[in-house]
Amino acid sequence: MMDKKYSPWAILILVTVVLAFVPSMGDRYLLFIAYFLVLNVAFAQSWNLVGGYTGLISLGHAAFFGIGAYAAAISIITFELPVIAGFIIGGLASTAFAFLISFPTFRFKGIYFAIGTLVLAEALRIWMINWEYIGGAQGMQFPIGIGFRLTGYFYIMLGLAVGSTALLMYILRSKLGVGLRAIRDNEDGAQNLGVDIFRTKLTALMISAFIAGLVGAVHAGRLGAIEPYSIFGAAWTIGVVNIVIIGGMGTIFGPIVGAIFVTLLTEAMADFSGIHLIIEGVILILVIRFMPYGLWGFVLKMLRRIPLFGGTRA
Amino acid sequence: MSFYTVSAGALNGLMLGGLYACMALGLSMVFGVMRFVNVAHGELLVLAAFLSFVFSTAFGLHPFIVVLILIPILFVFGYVVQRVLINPLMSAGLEPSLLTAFGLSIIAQNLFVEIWGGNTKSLNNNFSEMNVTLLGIDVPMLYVISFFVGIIVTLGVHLFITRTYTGRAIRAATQDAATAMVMGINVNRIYAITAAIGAATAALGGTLIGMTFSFTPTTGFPWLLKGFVVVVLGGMGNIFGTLAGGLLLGLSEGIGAAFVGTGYRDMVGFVIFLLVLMFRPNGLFGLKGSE
Amino acid sequence: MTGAQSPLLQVGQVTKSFGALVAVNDLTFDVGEGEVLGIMGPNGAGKSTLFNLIMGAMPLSDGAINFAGQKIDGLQANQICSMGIGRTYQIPQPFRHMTVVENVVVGLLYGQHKSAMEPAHERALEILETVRLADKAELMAGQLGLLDLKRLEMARALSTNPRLLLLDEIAGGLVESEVEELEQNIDDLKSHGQSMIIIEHVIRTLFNHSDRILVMNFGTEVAIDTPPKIAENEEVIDIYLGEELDEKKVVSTVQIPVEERDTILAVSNISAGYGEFQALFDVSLEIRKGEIVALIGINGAGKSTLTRAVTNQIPLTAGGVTWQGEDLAKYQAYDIVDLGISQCLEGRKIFNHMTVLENLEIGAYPTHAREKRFETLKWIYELFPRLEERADQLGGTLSGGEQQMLAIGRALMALPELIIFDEISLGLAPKIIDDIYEIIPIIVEHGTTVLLIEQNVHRSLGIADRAYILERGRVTLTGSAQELIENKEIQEAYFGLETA
Amino acid sequence: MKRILTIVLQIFMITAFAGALHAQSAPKEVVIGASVPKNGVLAAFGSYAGWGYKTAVAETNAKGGVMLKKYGKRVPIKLVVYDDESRPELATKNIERLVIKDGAHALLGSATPPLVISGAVVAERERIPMVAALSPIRAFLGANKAGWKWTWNMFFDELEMTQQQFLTLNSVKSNKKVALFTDNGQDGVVMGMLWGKNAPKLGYEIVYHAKFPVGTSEFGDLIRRAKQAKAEIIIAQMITPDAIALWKQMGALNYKPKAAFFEKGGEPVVWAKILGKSAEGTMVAGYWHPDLGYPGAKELRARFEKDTGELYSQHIADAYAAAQVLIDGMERAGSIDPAAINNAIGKTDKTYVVGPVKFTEGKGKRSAALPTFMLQWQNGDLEVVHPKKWATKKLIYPLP
Repeated sequence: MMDKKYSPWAILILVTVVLAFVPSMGDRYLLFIAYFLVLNVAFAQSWNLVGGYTGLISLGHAAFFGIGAYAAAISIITFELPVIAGFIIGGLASTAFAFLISFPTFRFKGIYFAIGTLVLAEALRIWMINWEYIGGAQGMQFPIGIGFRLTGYFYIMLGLAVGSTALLMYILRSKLGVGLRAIRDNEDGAQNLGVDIFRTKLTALMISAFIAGLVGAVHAGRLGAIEPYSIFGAAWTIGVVNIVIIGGMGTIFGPIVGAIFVTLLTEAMADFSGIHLIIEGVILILVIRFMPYGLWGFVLKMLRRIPLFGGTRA
Repeated sequence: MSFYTVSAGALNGLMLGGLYACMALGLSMVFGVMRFVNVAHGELLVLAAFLSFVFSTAFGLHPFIVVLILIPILFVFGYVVQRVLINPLMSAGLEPSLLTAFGLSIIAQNLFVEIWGGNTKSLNNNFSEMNVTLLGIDVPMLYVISFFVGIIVTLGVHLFITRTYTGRAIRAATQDAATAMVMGINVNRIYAITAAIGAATAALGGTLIGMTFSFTPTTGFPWLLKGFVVVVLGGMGNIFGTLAGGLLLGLSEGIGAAFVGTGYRDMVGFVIFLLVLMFRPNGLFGLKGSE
Repeated sequence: MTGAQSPLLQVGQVTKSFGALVAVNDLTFDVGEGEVLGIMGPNGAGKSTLFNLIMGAMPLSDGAINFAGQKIDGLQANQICSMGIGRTYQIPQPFRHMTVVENVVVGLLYGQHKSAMEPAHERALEILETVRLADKAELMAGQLGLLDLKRLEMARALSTNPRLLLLDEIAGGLVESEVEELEQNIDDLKSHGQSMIIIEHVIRTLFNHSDRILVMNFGTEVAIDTPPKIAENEEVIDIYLGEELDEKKVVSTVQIPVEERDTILAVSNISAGYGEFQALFDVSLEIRKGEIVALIGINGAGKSTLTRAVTNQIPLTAGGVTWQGEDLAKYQAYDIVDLGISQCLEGRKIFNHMTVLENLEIGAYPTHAREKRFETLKWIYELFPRLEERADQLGGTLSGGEQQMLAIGRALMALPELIIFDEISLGLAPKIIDDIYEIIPIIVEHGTTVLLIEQNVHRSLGIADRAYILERGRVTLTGSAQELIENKEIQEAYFGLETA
Repeated sequence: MKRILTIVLQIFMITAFAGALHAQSAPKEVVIGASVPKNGVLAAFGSYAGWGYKTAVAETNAKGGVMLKKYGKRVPIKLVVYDDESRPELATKNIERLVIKDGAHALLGSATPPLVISGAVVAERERIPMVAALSPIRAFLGANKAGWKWTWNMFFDELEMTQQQFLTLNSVKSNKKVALFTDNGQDGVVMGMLWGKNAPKLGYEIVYHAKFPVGTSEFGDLIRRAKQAKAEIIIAQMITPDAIALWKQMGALNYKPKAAFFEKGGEPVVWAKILGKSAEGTMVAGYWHPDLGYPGAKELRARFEKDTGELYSQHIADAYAAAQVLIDGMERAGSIDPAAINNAIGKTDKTYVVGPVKFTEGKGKRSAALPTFMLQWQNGDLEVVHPKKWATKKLIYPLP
């Protein structure tokens, strides 16, 4: 029993070590893909915390990402703060935004939360497009040469991916994690056992927003030029929902599996933009219908048939 | 800002509201009847616009004639999609059907690109630059047409669900699916018919959008959001509520644009949306699940 | 033990109404420290609503609730939990995707005494030990069977370390030996001085463990007293058995001897249930053309499950049902009414947002009925002139009695050969029940066979030709109405007590 | 002595040759990468740019490839194009992928400032030369205050371009009242400002200036205000879908200006196709016309129309020329060394199909302004109507 308890950490450490060697392999294309992989993992874990573990289907996650990106850009470009400080401000700004929107959105029960966040993200995007101070539709450009090289961004993003995965694993074993999963499974039941629904949901949303904000901030630095149409675009939300659901919502390694799958598919299909999204959409629908815990859940289910791997969902 | 700009904005908005109602009706119906949040409704509208484009170009027909061919096509399409993809998920809670629709929307958008390319399209018609003067205010002919189409479609759907057996079965299934089943109603079939009617109204909505504005494979999303605003304003599943919601949204956008500027025009609707969801979650009009 | 000096819980003139429906009406009672209060009453009496009100799941319409001297109405459930009230749900509400032990840990971490993770885990295992669930601690709660889920409900409620425990039908749906096991748990808790409020349909459990019993009907208090006094209370017995009738008000309509009639519905050895929970065990019954058959049992005996099983709304796990010689298995639930079996559902299930006329017309949904709907409608209006007066009114605005008439009328619109009346007297005033029961013979004369599902023993036996008694999912008695009326075992089946 | 010299020379030559063989053997192919919008709102531009690039490369390859002196032979060019779906963030990703995965030796830009700039940022970072077309010069320069080092831009200068509208109308009588409609994209902001400056200098009055976000579809309020301000001239800078909506709604709201300029939006053939008759007489500033007499211009148009069956666009020429400038730069550099190519591009001075191209010197001014003139939609085709020396047809004024 003890082994099982620690095996997720073992997997995580193993994956981290393997990824950490990617830059030294000298293949920049591999590094390029690996960067998007770890970006997707970190962003997906952010969504997984609310969507998978708290039962809050957020269709506005692009907003957290975008706020992080813009807050970092403003800090670094306008206020000339150090790059790392800008990234952290990005994460914090996104957290603050999560706090602000929690009051209206948590009033929306169930499915309304999904619609509410969808509309909220779009409203924010329109706001950003119109806001001249941050460049309106023109967006903002980082001074060339500021920031890191690809390897640097890769390690930062790897840190975020591993950090967010580890954070989720830690949270799940903590009081907060127990409360979150209880809310996901049965909100009234959880409340009757003393769980403060609002506060617990808020904590989860703020942590999720912090991760998403950081990811957005770092990616903004790497992009070098940002503008609201794509940074706040629904494409980010579509991507993250695809990744988590295909990989396995509410599992620790599902988002990683999903990120690998989606990143590689996207890259393999780079010559045929659009087609990969059609394939993803089809797989998404099939997974929802036939594999409620995604590819990872399916793998676990298969493994469980082998006595050696008996036990519970990670 | 003059009285004229505000009142002209209001009248134009009100007329355009008919289009909003028409395009949101299907969204409202499927949610009201089976609690299915069809996030692919925007793509349904765009599909209608594209098909309309194809038929009107191929046969040289006016979009208003094409729509008569389109309605049965989309009716069948809606029926089949609901039956095959959505119905099997109805018992699994609200999320699986929502996420499946999400998947459908991704597939549809990209299929449109593959089939029709990414270029802007618009439905050519002799009305698009015509104009009507109402109360001394110029209103585009298409807005006026939209207004009446919105009202006629709403009345038509209302008559259908109140006067026909199938319509009543839809209302019965809306209120209590289990009891409806005991009455001999095949609820799955009723759900599919509802989706089919929703899709048929989208045929009209999409054609109007294509004629009045332009469209690309990705224009579905903003229309979906507008649809949500209309539906939440009017109360999910409330047919007349949807009409009222559409008109109200058009009106407030028209007035709002005059005050806060065209850039924030869409924000007006979203702000109303959030306020209504917070304080009147069942919409401004009527009862939950009525009609 | 009345807890006069400092009652733990004070419910003062509490009223809760949902629109026109008053679910809890001006209810006042106390629960003392260490006391066990039992609550009984027929379905819809407002028992679970009362728990919801205490737990803050919904606001009160009027009155006040105090706990340990503090006002708790208006607080949120988690705050009430932190003050020391724990509850179980009638239908278990486990966290399905969490392990059994994690389910219990929730209450330990968040409940009254917020504990740390490690001790919480240990304490959870101890609690699971007390409810005999320790061996399944690492299973997912979603994998548990009903008994284990009930145990888990109990363990979870205990995990918050409550000063007052609310148990909602903890024994409902369980078999004899299982009930005994849970009773053992209640005994243990009681001996430790745990204050409790118990809602229970297994009345024996209630009588054995409660210091006092509150009997409710229509949301109002009928009596509050010690168990022996309750057992003797005429009003209580009336609620459960129905008023003792002076004579059979209606003479049986059977002219041809029963044996010579054709069997139209034959239920043979069926079992059915919901997931892990088996509600029916090897039930057989048959209905012959032109009969009135009563199926009698208390709440939770499996009556409605039987209806659902017969009409294909839930799958059978064993046995089969034939209708006029044809196996029903190949039909869908919505085909049943087409075949000629119409149901008048428990709780009336009127379409509230449709008019009376629309409700009736939807009843005539099957094609053959639709063609004749105008004739049928005329007949229904003759039976219930009130419905004609209200034809354009919305179903939801009718009174309870009118709604019941509408439900019956709606079922008749389908021109059924067999009509199933499920608890048509439930929640209605006696005068109205009389009115409704007068209709039944007319329906039979019209050529429709009737299956009458009832809690109300005297009423149903007064009209039926034959009856089946259903007890915990099994048919325990059957015979002609006359035989059963004289059989005192029925009362026992109801109260599980030796009757005086 | 002679012997020693010969030996030294031999050793030198051998090492040089070996070195060349070892490190500098001629590459099998030269990779040029481009990201263009094949989908999304800018798809129209993407199709022209893509065609222009492809055609220029195909012509070079038909000759055996680009002549690299260093290896003394022609090396075929491999053009790799990715779709950025009109999303700047994908343009960035595409350019990165081109450099990293496909090993692009040089790059060609996308279309419109947001997409070009997003890609150029990567080119700068990766130190790979890029020639960009279809991005107005001032918006492009404004995006990088520090100055571009690796990116070269050849397109029109907004300052000159924003005078053409007024200059064109100087030949006719109007009330000189102008309503501006500019979106909040880079072009819109820059050109909106320039029109504001140029109008009074040239004797015009901006009576109303509508600003709105890219993607706006309902313009009623703005139109009513322009009409109330009695503007007879409208000048708009917006993307095609928005422009179509605006022009249709002007018609539907009974607002008939006497002259209408739709910069950017009114240029692609979709404009004329969708609007049909009502496109007649609308104007858009241009920088290329097949009838201006530059070498190969007429042929290019014919070739495009034969290839695609669609009406040409001026952008095919700009993209085509941009690719030629890049290829010529490579030939002059004689190698695939990025710095050498970058240097050589800077020395471009030649007349291409778009006219003479010479990049301005100085920090950050790596751009070549193409002369502009006014085009007008007449009978489904674009005709030059101003200045007189280039005019192919007479100006239609007022609008029919």
